[in-house]
Amino acid sequence: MKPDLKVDIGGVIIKNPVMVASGTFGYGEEFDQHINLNALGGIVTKSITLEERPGHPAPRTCETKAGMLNAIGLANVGIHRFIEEKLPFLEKFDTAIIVNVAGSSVAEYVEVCRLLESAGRFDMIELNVSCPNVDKGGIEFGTDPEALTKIVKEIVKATTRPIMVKLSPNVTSIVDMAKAAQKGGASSISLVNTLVGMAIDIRTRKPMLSNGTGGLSGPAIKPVAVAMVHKIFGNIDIPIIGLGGISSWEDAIEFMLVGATAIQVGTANFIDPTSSVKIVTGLEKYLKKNKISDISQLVGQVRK
Amino acid sequence: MKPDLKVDIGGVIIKNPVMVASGTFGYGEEFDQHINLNALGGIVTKSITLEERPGHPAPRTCETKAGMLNAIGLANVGIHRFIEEKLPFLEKFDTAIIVNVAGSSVAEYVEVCRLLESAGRFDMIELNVSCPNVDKGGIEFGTDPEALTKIVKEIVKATTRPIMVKLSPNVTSIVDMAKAAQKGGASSISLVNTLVGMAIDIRTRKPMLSNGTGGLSGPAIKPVAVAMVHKIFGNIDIPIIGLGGISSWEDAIEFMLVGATAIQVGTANFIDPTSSVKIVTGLEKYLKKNKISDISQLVGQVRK
Amino acid sequence: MKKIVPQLCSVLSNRPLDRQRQYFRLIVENFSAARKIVPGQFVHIKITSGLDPYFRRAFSIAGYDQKTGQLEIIYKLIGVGTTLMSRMIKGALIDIIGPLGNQFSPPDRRHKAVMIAGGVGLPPLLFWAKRLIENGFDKNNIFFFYGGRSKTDLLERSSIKSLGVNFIPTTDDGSFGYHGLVTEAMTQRLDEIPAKSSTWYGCGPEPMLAAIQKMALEQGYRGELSLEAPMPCGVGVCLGCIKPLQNNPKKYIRVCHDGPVFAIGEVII
Amino acid sequence: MKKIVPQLCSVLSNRPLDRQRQYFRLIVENFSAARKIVPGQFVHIKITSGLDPYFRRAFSIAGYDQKTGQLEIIYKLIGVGTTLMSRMIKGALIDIIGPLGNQFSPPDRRHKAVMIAGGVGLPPLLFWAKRLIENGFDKNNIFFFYGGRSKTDLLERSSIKSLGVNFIPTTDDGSFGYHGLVTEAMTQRLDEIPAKSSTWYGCGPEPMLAAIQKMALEQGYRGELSLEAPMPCGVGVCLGCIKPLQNNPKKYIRVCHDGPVFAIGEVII
Ligand SMILES: Cc1cc2nc3c(=O)[nH]c(=O)nc-3n(C[C@H](O)[C@H](O)[C@H](O)COP(=O)(O)OP(=O)(O)OC[C@H]3O[C@@H](n4cnc5c(N)ncnc54)[C@H](O)[C@@H]3O)c2cc1C
Ligand SMILES: Cc1cc2nc3c(=O)[nH]c(=O)nc-3n(C[C@H](O)[C@H](O)[C@H](O)COP(=O)(O)OP(=O)(O)OC[C@H]3O[C@@H](n4cnc5c(N)ncnc54)[C@H](O)[C@@H]3O)c2cc1C
Ligand SMILES: Cc1cc2nc3c(=O)[nH]c(=O)nc-3n(C[C@H](O)[C@H](O)[C@H](O)COP(=O)(O)O)c2cc1C
Ligand SMILES: Cc1cc2nc3c(=O)[nH]c(=O)nc-3n(C[C@H](O)[C@H](O)[C@H](O)COP(=O)(O)O)c2cc1C
Ligand code: FES
Ligand code: FES
Repeated sequence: MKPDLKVDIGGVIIKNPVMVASGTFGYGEEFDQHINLNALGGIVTKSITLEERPGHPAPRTCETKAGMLNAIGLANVGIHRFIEEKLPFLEKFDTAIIVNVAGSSVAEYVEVCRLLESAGRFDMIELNVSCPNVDKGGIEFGTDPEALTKIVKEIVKATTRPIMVKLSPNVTSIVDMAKAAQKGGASSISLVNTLVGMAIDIRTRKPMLSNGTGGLSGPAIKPVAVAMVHKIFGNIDIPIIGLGGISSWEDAIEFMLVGATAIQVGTANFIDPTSSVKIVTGLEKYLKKNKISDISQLVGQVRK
Repeated sequence: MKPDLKVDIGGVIIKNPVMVASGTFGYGEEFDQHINLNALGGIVTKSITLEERPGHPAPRTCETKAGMLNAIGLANVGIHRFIEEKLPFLEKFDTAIIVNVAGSSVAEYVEVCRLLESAGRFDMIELNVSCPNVDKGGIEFGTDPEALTKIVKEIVKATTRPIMVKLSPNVTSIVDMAKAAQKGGASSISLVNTLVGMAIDIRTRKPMLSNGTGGLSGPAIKPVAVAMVHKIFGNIDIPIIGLGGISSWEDAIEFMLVGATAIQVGTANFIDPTSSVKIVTGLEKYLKKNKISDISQLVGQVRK
Repeated sequence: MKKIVPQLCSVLSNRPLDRQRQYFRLIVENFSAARKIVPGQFVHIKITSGLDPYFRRAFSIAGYDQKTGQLEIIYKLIGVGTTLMSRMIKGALIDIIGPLGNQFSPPDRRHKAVMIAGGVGLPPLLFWAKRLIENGFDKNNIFFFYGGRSKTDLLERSSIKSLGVNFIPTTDDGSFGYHGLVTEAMTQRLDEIPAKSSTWYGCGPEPMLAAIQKMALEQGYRGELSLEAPMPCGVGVCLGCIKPLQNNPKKYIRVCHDGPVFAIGEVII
Repeated sequence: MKKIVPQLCSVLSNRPLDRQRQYFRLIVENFSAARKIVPGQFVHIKITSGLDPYFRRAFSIAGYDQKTGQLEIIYKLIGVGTTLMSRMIKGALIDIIGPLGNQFSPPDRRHKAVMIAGGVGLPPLLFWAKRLIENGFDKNNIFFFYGGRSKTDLLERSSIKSLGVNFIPTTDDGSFGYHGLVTEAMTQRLDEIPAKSSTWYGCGPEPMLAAIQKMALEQGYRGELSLEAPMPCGVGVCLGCIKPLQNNPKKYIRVCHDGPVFAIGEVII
């Protein structure tokens, strides 16, 4: 019997719980030559803002122990070029398309969502309210529960698509943030975005990133992300999408056991472009081997 | 010319900026057979509470990618046995002794400090207001600025020794916490304690730690710690002691460049018991090679 | 007093002991012991110079030659660390700290010394039996029970045999020696090793050690067991490798520093 | 279309090219190319199966034999990754993804092809010169400038010589060939390679490429330069390996996906 890998993310049924994370998969085009995009549960695009942005100057990435720092600075093609040039490519695939939206003001977020509304086929919006690498916007919404509820409310009004709110781990109480997102009308929560981090080149005495600080991602942060998903689970009624350092199907199961309905693969795409599809295959094998008919049976099943 | 490695930590001059971190060096006894304790700038003891505590049951540590989780749960001999059995050993060495104090209530903290006051020779108190592994106490003081100011004030009254306040990284604004500690009368700030983290054994579906969550430490968290020291520097007038993943003299310099006056070596003691003394030697060589006469000249010297 | 510090030793040989390449013997050169090396102690090994895996790995010392500095361990492939270790070639450098931990205490001269090894728990007991014989202990008074799942899991059979001790191999599947558990084999021969004149020494998987401890306590045997626990530091400071005390389960001892050898009945296994 | 996925290839040989063991040639077997391999492309290598180092490392393809699947790279020891790579022995498995990136564009048949290599920038240009000759390009019209600090930094001198091209080696310390920088040597021979009938191809350290680009733009030469940048992904998605465009410094291109080969004057070096 073929196990059922489908999961329901706030009303959108995706064929398996494996998505690829924003900023680690471009707009999907490049990966077409490395993997079968149809094998994925969902593709989250690089964050889209109203205008095209070049992002920060180089160097804007750096290797760390079991992870990396980035301060790309929301480099993206802008919503107009996205709709014209990028979305048509993505639409062709049999996988959920989640457009990640970012901005420097509530008005910008709303405008991007409004413009998307009449664009082609896509299934969800992921709100990046947690990018640590831009001066204005992003991180405020991601650290203040009231600001978060407010922006989510505004965006819910501007779109018919379900909203997945992506939380920042750089907060004292992740539960408050998750509740605030739910209160605003989020259909699901994804976490974590990157941890604020920094590295210095001691020879030049300069930061390794042009921006000074950046966002830490990769296997190094996995325990932090697992703890946060665990903490939120049971405190909200909407599905949780877990991410942070996931590189294998075992990692994916770890997140599901603590409460994630689905997961996203981020930095691991850089190390092995086939990791996301390997995770899909691994999950399927695991379910078969353990005679689990429906993957949702794993969600939150960690024992005390 | 021999470079000057001495640094001033809120009135206490230590012979070099390398201390060993609480909970990673016991009470110094075991390391006597591995290194020359006199080579260290300072030894921070395992957290001491009023009563002896066994800590959490096993398993209470687990390996992660470039780091580890622990939920030891403040296992310690209690202040009375510490004063009778452990302090006399430490006093003999020509290195600063920093007694790390923890508790479940303001009263417990105060009582431990009061008992210490008339005990033998020691140089500073480090306040552990940030242990993520105990139910009561610790973490509240470490996440609420007002509670932190209050407890520091109470302890300043109970002791003549300078107070180093050890901050938790699990907060939205580390600057607010540092300012709160200074306001309470702290002589210095040390950071970071561990990040809250969790790992699951997918075969047993149980957490890897008996306590569920634990504290993440080691090289994995270094970028987070560096970013926090960098953020605080310039916002307070008291010295910063940086720690989190330091394993080499290069790491130590990285922390000093972003604003640490001194550093602590934690988890690295487990991987190589000689790491702390190797860092002292490495710093000395670096200063000589770069003709820096006084190590304090490095502090905060990162270029933009 | 010489400090016990990590040493970079070069691999002299690192060869599989069985066809399935499940077990290996590693011999390194030029290990200079800051303390006299005695059976029961272990070394803590950093297998790669990088951070993956991050922790050191503990292995019982299987033998040491003071003169040549040759140190020997016998290990089983378990996970990432031992797999990487098995790939080390002659001349490769490996970072070793030791000797760490305590040691077996000698039996009464007139006692029977009963070694009870399971699987890869063999090395410290083989080292111990050899040392006892070197020290003049009568080999006829040494009983060597050694259990494994199958014949291929029983390592160093010829070394044990050549000691001239009473060798009682057992296998779960009956492919070699006594067919059954090592504790079952012991039950059958208890008359040869009376409680009042025998000292037991056990090392092996936890369930086996738990069974031995139970049996010993019930029947009044004394002796020592060498335990394992994940060891972040191996030097007594992280408080990670704990076991609860039998007479006070709220008190913990450290396997690395207070052990790894404990009196039968001392800790809860 | 075949997907470009990581392949575990076994090391056929991995030998130092100089006495100081600074430079190595790695040849792996059974690399199956999902695309035709052309000079200018690179492979992205995961040197250990663990996470330290975490990123892959990029290396120009120095040669490839379609039939045997033998893939060759030439590398210099720089840091942790290349040091670990230099320790790989015959038979070891190494994880390679490629071919990635674009390629050099052929020169006009009547042009002089001017290779300008610095240090370990040699491999793609040597591969390119060989390929041009294979494709019938007149070897007498190939100029091969190759600069290094010292004689020992000039690799594969006999391979270059045996191509029969005009070989102009240079060293900073004068220990071999022209005494001076490669750009200085070029200045002296510009009459042999007139701007209107020459195509330049450069690969080497950034300062050298910057100097070549400046010289070319000033004197009206056209051609291509192969660039380097730290590459987290190598496949065009992380946006980490960027360079600003010369005609719009606020716009960035990706070295891994839009390059590594760029027209002279396209990007700011
Ligand atoms: C005092 C002592 C002596 C030992 N002597 C030997 C010996 O002589 N020969 C031998 O083959 N093995 C011995 N072991 C067990 C050996 O340490 C483990 O098999 C080894 O750590 C497994 O590492 P790995 O990376 O291959 O496995 P992984 O499963 O990948 O290791 C994951 C984690 O679990 C820990 N771990 C896994 N199994 C054990 C275990 N049984 N005991 C302690 N920690 C474990 C590892 O140290 C690591 O932190 C001894 C252990 C101790 C504590
Ligand atoms: C397209 C391309 C082709 C290359 N071809 C070759 C080649 O044929 N032979 C060769 O010897 N080298 C080549 N390099 C450079 C090679 O990638 C680096 O020398 C190597 O990454 C150094 O790794 P390390 O771990 O030894 O050094 P470390 O200094 O420890 O590496 C630290 C970090 O810096 C990055 N880094 C360091 N130097 C470079 C560099 N020059 N370019 C890009 N990233 C760097 C590493 O990838 C890593 O992320 C090429 C680079 C690129 C981008
Ligand atoms: C290079 C890079 C770029 C990223 N860009 C974005 C982005 O544009 N929007 C966003 O919401 N998250 C972005 N992220 C965060 C990831 O989507 C993800 O939340 C984070 O990296 C943690 O997951 P991981 O450890 O699996 O990578 C980026 C991460 C990386 C490494
Ligand atoms: C096993 C273990 C036990 C610890 N116990 C304490 C403690 O008792 N009190 C305390 O303030 N910090 C304790 N810490 C935190 C360390 O002192 C340090 O803040 C943290 O590990 C980060 O530094 P590192 O990455 O260098 O280890 C402990 C850390 C570890 C790994
Ligand atoms: S392993 Fe750290 S105390 Fe035993
Ligand atoms: S290395 Fe990621 S885009 Fe080039």
